[in-house]
Amino acid sequence: MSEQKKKSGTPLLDELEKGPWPSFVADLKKLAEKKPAVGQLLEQMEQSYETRVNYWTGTVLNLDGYGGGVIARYSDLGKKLPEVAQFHTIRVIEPSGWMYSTAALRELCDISEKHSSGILQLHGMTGDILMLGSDNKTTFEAGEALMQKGWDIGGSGGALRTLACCVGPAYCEMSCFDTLEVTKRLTDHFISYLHRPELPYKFKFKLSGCPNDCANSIQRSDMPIIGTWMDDIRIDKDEVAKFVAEHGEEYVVENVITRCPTKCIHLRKKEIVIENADCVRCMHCINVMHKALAPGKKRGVTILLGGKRTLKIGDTMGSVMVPFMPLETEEDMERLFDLVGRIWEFWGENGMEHERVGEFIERVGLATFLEGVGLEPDPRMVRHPRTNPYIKFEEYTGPQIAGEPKVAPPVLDKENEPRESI
Amino acid sequence: MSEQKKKSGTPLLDELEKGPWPSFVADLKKLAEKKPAVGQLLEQMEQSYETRVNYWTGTVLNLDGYGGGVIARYSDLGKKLPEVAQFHTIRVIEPSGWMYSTAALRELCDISEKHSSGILQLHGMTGDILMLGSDNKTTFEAGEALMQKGWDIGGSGGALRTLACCVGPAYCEMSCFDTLEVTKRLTDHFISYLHRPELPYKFKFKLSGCPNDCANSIQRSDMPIIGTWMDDIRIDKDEVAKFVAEHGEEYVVENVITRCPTKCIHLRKKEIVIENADCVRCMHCINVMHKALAPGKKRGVTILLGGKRTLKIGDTMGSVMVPFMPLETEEDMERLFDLVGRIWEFWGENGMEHERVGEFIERVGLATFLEGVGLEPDPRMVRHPRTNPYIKFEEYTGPQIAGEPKVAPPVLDKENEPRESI
Amino acid sequence: MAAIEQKKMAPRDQGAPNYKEYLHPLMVKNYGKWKYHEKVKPGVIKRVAEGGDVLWVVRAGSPRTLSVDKVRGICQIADKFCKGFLRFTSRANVEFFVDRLEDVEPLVREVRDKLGFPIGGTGNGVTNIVHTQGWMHCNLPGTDALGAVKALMDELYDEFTNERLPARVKISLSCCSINCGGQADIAVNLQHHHPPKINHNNMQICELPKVVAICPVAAIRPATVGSKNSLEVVEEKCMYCGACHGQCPSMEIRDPDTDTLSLWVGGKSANTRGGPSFMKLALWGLPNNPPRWPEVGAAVKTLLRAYKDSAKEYERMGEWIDRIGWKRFFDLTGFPFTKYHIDTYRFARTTFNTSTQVKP
Amino acid sequence: MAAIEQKKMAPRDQGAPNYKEYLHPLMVKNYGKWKYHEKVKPGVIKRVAEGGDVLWVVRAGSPRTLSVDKVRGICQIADKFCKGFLRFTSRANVEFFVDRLEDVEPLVREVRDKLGFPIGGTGNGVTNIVHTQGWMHCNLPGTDALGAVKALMDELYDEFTNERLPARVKISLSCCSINCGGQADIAVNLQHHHPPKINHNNMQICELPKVVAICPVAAIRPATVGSKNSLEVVEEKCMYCGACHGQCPSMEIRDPDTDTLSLWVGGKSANTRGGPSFMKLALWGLPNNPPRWPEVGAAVKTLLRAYKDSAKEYERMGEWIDRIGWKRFFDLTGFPFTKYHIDTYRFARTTFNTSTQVKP
Ligand code: SRM
Ligand code: SRM
Ligand code: SRM
Ligand code: SRM
Ligand code: SF4
Ligand code: SF4
Ligand code: SF4
Ligand code: SF4
Ligand code: SF4
Ligand code: SF4
Ligand code: SF4
Ligand code: SF4
Repeated sequence: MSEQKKKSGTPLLDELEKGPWPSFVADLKKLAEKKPAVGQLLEQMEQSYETRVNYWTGTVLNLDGYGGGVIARYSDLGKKLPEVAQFHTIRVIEPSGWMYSTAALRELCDISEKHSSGILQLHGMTGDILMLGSDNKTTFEAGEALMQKGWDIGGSGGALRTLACCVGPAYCEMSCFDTLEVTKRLTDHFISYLHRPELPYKFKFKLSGCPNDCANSIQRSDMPIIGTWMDDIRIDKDEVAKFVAEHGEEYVVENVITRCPTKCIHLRKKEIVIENADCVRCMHCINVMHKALAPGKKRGVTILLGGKRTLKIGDTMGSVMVPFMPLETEEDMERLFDLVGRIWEFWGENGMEHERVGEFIERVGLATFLEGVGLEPDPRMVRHPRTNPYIKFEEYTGPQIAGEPKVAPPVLDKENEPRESI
Repeated sequence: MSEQKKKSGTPLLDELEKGPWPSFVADLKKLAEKKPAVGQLLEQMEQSYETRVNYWTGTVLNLDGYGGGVIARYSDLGKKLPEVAQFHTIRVIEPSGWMYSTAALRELCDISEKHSSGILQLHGMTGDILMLGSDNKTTFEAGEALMQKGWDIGGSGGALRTLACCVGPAYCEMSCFDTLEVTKRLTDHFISYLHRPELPYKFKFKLSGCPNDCANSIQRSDMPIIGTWMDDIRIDKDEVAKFVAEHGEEYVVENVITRCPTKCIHLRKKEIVIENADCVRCMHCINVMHKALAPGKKRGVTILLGGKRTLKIGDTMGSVMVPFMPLETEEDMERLFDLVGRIWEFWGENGMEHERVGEFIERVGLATFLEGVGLEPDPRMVRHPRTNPYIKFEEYTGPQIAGEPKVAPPVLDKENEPRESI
Repeated sequence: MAAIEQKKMAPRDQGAPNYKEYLHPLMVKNYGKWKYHEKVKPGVIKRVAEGGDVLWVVRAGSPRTLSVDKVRGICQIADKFCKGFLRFTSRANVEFFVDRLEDVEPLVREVRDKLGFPIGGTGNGVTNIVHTQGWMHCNLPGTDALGAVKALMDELYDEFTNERLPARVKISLSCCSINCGGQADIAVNLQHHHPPKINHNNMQICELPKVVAICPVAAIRPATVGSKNSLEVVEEKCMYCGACHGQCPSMEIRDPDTDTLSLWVGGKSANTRGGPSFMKLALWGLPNNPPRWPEVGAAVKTLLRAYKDSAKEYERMGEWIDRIGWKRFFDLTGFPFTKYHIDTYRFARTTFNTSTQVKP
Repeated sequence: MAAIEQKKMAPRDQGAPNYKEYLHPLMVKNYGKWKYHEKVKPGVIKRVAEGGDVLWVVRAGSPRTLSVDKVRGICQIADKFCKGFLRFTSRANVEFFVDRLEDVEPLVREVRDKLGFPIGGTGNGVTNIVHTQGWMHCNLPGTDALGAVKALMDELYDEFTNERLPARVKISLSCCSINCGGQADIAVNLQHHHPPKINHNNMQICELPKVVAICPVAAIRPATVGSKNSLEVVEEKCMYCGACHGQCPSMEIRDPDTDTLSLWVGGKSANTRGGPSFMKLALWGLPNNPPRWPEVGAAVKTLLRAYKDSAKEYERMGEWIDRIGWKRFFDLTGFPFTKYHIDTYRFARTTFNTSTQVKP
């Protein structure tokens, strides 16, 4: 494809070379000079821009022995654009916190340039390094090259997905646990589930070091693990005094005191007083007065379950399964592994195909789910107890999984004693 | 029945003569001395206390030409206790705000004593005067006597129910409209619907003079009508100063400022400042500082729809239909009558038997309901817009009533254009 | 059913009584022109009109179910002190209107001595319990509302005559889970433990389609039992709402052996602060124990004690719990949190805690 | 589908890369011992460790889709100023680590000049838009996420390089209503206007049972079309979720003639204050208008202007709207409130305003 043709060939996309924000079109047009597939990719996109029709058809391509991690695409325009007839994406597990040495990044670049189209997406929404543009043959070459350098492939289908976590202790003072380390430990421990589709459907972990949830775990992962603390918020009185002096009391009342969701923080005689038993660890006061206030020292995580987006039943967010547990020692990690194992077992046995764990919980009921995975009901798992009297007491009906009662109710169809009647 | 027998006959009930709270048992035992039916009523109750079984069977008894207002009961123990074999309750429409002259009350007593058991309940949960204990014959005598004195009978079955309202302008300074008068006007205007079952199911109005909702309208009536205002909260600066001096600034911050649901009230330089555009008229600040603050002067009502209790679909509360309208002039009343008429027509035509209006709205959808009754959608009708993308656009599907689409979708089963494919 | 004897009467749509005739003269004069009120003491509120008129309103607790003689006793007092006018509140209390301060105490004394009614029910205390028919009149009750309320008010008497709680406490008590008593800060309600039992012998065939239609979860279907047309309940669908029982007495949902009483907390009608809210299950399994239901009294008192100790001023029951969290609520009251507290009904997901907002 | 060529490789479960090798030396030293941070200017945050070490973190906006040469350009800068270490954020921005203050400005200049990346994305501004594959790679898109984001970030460039909004604004843009982009303060999403059209010719019979099973409202049923086994959609049940389309390409839910874009507002992950919240529909019917989607840019700017003018400090988008109320939101933005904004899905009732809490 000649320079000439490429230029005139994508007039619509060319519009995206304008403007101050860095242009992927400009970048890829340059790349197209050495990678013809990229030129044809832009041509196909140009046609989509004209017709508002998409030209990719999806299918499944497994890296042998891994079961997933490749998103395979065939072009509907493959006859016209043979270079993109097959144009797959490899999902590569990223380092915790998206931390890199330049050496590592350059390694990825080399592999991408050699075995693929030379396009990287840093990073996919799940967190992976996305390597776009290999065909049925080069996908395996790229995979092999990656693995030889110690990289590993991410998940797809009914499998665990690549984990993601916030920067945590690497530079953030809010962090209440070691997000980077736990992410790596979980990945390595469950790596087989990441590669082989053994679950009813996809399962994502995301880890945030504190309730600010910079990893978006609560709405974008099946198991959000979020740092928190259980003792008192630490207060630096001098810094409080400085803050109050600088901003004034009214500012503090209107921006800190009144914003506390449980009204448990007070400004009394220019000092901050917190009723820690009522504090829900929302982070607001700490965020605003971050030099004066800090999370407590008794730290750990809250574990939730069931976040996902819209498909089928509308968005769900993760909801509390373990209100608080420490996550520091080897035993803590074992407890976490064990919990995950129990959840996958129960969901695995009773979940339907394509049923995310949040959908499953909703179908069988939270209480039944807790019983199934061996967790004690805790009022912190719910906003509030039920508002309706429709309780299925088990003496008579048995717990239900998938709509079937375990125990036949002994009272059904029992005859009343005849009553005296006029 | 002898004194002797009565005493020993109700040992369980007798336990309820003890204790400081006035005892209905003691009162009724006295009444039983002149009203044998009351003695047998207590005997039947005694048996229920022993067995925890109820002995009333319900049926329908209509006052001719009225269609409702009598709750008929037959005793399962009628052979043993013939005096209560038939033991009906007449629902009598109470005066607005449960206001009485002693003359009026005495009239009721006389009728009850003469034609019924002499038991009055002041008042039933819906608001009626309940006259208990007439039989198939005396029910009609009592009804006739009541009507001759100008009283009227309440509702039952698929009919409008007796209205109820708070004391309002009669003594309460919070009142934003004339609850007593509107209650009477609505009753009189729709009196035919109160007497004749022409609706899919029961329909209740309750009216409260302000958002404190002392009539419990929002959760216990199909159409709550609640007073409110749209201009600024009135502030009496001297009384504010007094309150702040008396209680201290911290008290004001912790009990008024931080309790405001929209954080729109401030204490600035010891003065109360309210951002009225953000105020949701929740009454809290006014209630606490009721000498210093008062509802504004541009007054009217918010009209809601759909409150009821648990049966079938769990509790529902009324939800906003008319965010604000004045309710003072004759034209305002006509607008209200008209709105009620439109609602009853649409619900009447499309509602199922035994379907309360709140259940109906939920089944057909709020937007469809609004269209059916001719109300414009207003964001104040909802807490927030939808969180899911599942919109049924009408160009293709038509609005739905009772699950049936009005318009056949033109795109269904349309064939795609064949696409170029590898 | 026995044939019903009827007497022909002409239809008259007379409408509501004319409340205007029943207003105290000071109310007529100051209608809509009241300026402020002041608490004199529990049960006595002073109301001041814009023009300066003063009306004292004295509130007395009533058992609601009254003999005509008791009502006449009330009238006597109103005639003596109130120019013959009085009212009842939305919670069945009686209110007397006094336009001279010196009449307040004598009136209070007569109400206490002659009627035996306590003075109170105002402000931040427990006011009268609203309740339902129970075994006195309804066809559906599993317990007796009247007796249970009497027993409970005996226990709470001092909270009625005092204003020493953090905020108003409204209690309701209902005799079946239909709950004619409504939402309240504390509600006592009957709880069923299993689906309706069907009395196939009594089944009235004519009503079958209606009964089938009323079930919100389509759990009822026609069946042949013995040789008779009858119904059966699909157990795993039924959620014990009792709608069928209201429609057909042979669908018996009550059970004297297994029915218990439940305590619900945090219902609220007022639009104050967070607005109206539904009540939530606090405790189930209280025995239905006439004649004095001591377990109910004990539980309510436990609850009120925790509330009194830990709530802030102006915090209604539900708001208090919202602040301290349900975990501490269960810790403070000692009520067990069980799996049955977790919602299983159609909006269950919306009750999940989808945040890390938890407390120790 | 074409046969897939495969090369046999041994299964290796290598696991995640070792992040420890990729940490800047100051991070290794002060791991978990950071004390506080300070904003230097938009895009530059100073991080101070308990022991006193200081690390400057410089954030640059990236288009996420990068040629290997662009990535190598990033590496060059990191080698020069950052001891060879860098990271990406959860929103695809690049972060450079500098341990000497005097290196900050030269680094900033090189990022701007050599990479063309803007510095910013921190604090109370608009940070990078998270987005999805669009016409570049997915099989389901109705629009192009990459181009729409580029066009939109051009419009919002000054909000990225400044911190002048009331709070952080997170935007996401997704190419189908599955929305891999997730909840955000502002989300742009494709909106379908009708149920799937079925391409009976392409229908792969083998997948029929799976497609029938996946529909959450049981709207799909087998049908014979012409002489072929196929499916049909029960129109009044279908709610356009698109799950069937993901399962079977012949259930075409997209439609270039009728699909539009919608604007959603108020999504939030952070547990701050009211906690996480779902985003809500603000505006539907924006044309899907490549290559620059000007209507989307205009609408987002209108929204941001209203937010900037009227929100208080620390009020995220959804919290601002909660305070001013949705009515004022629609008034201020000029977006129409239509009946389609009213929820019709399974929790619709929980969205009704069951209070008198309304604003003028
Ligand atoms: C590539 C990526 C978007 C991006 O450009 O970054 C993506 C792309 C696709 N997503 Fe996604 N999702 C991606 C992150 C997400 C996220 C965000 C996240 O993980 O944080 C979500 C929302 C959270 C969640 O898990 O629900 C997400 C929710 C979905 C869903 C909806 C699931 C649901 O139950 O609601 C589907 C459809 C499905 O699972 O059936 C889906 C399906 C897809 C598929 C596989 C389409 C399909 O079904 O064939 C897309 C492949 C595109 C391609 O050609 O590569 N994708 N998807 C993200 C994965 C890259 C990575 O591995 O890093
Ligand atoms: C008498 C009274 C209780 C009391 O002791 O005060 C009462 C008693 C009955 N109620 Fe009620 N309800 C009474 C106020 C209420 C209220 C409260 C209110 O109106 O403010 C409610 C809750 C609000 C509501 O309307 O939902 C109420 C909700 C019900 C329901 C449940 C309706 C629902 O859809 O959830 C039923 C059952 C039904 O309608 O099928 C019901 C049915 C009944 C029946 C008619 C039982 C039946 O279906 O046969 C009871 C007749 C008892 C009797 O023998 O008199 N009653 N009922 C109240 C009426 C007296 C009056 O007219 O003043
Ligand atoms: C007399 C009565 C109206 C009537 O027409 O009968 C009434 C009268 C007053 N109410 Fe009420 N309320 C009355 C039932 C109610 C109810 C309904 C109920 O109890 O069933 C409610 C709603 C309850 C709920 O939310 O579930 C009610 C919620 C309020 C509130 C809001 C409290 C809150 O903060 O949530 C106030 C404001 C306050 O307390 O300052 C209030 C305030 C008042 C004031 C102070 C209004 C005023 O300025 O005069 C009146 C004197 C109250 C007192 O007891 O101290 N009244 N009030 C009712 C007395 C019932 C009784 O005998 O105890
Ligand atoms: C670098 C990053 C973490 C990472 O591992 O990559 C990060 C880093 C910080 N976040 Fe964040 N957040 C990051 C994504 C997020 C996200 C997720 C997202 O954007 O998709 C969220 C949740 C968004 C939501 O709620 O939907 C997030 C919600 C917060 C909040 C809570 C804001 C709030 O009030 O609701 C804070 C606290 C604050 O603003 O004071 C916060 C605060 C911070 C602080 C100040 C924490 C600290 O003490 O160092 C960090 C510097 C932020 C800055 O930009 O000024 N960060 N932060 C992410 C930068 C993304 C970017 O390039 O723009
Ligand atoms: S989630 Fe908390 S610990 Fe992690 S980066 Fe954000 S603020 Fe820091
Ligand atoms: S962290 Fe949140 S809940 Fe706790 S005191 Fe601070 S603002 Fe209040
Ligand atoms: S609802 Fe308002 S107007 Fe009516 S009595 Fe209560 S406080 Fe007064
Ligand atoms: S009435 Fe309520 S919302 Fe309005 S200012 Fe007072 S406390 Fe705030
Ligand atoms: S609560 Fe139930 S049993 Fe009691 S009066 Fe109402 S309908 Fe009858
Ligand atoms: S109790 Fe309710 S759910 Fe059960 S069969 Fe009867 S009507 Fe249906
Ligand atoms: S949002 Fe939809 S079209 Fe876009 S990448 Fe995700 S699944 Fe594909
Ligand atoms: S779009 Fe969703 S609801 Fe409609 S047929 Fe497909 S799967 Fe079913």
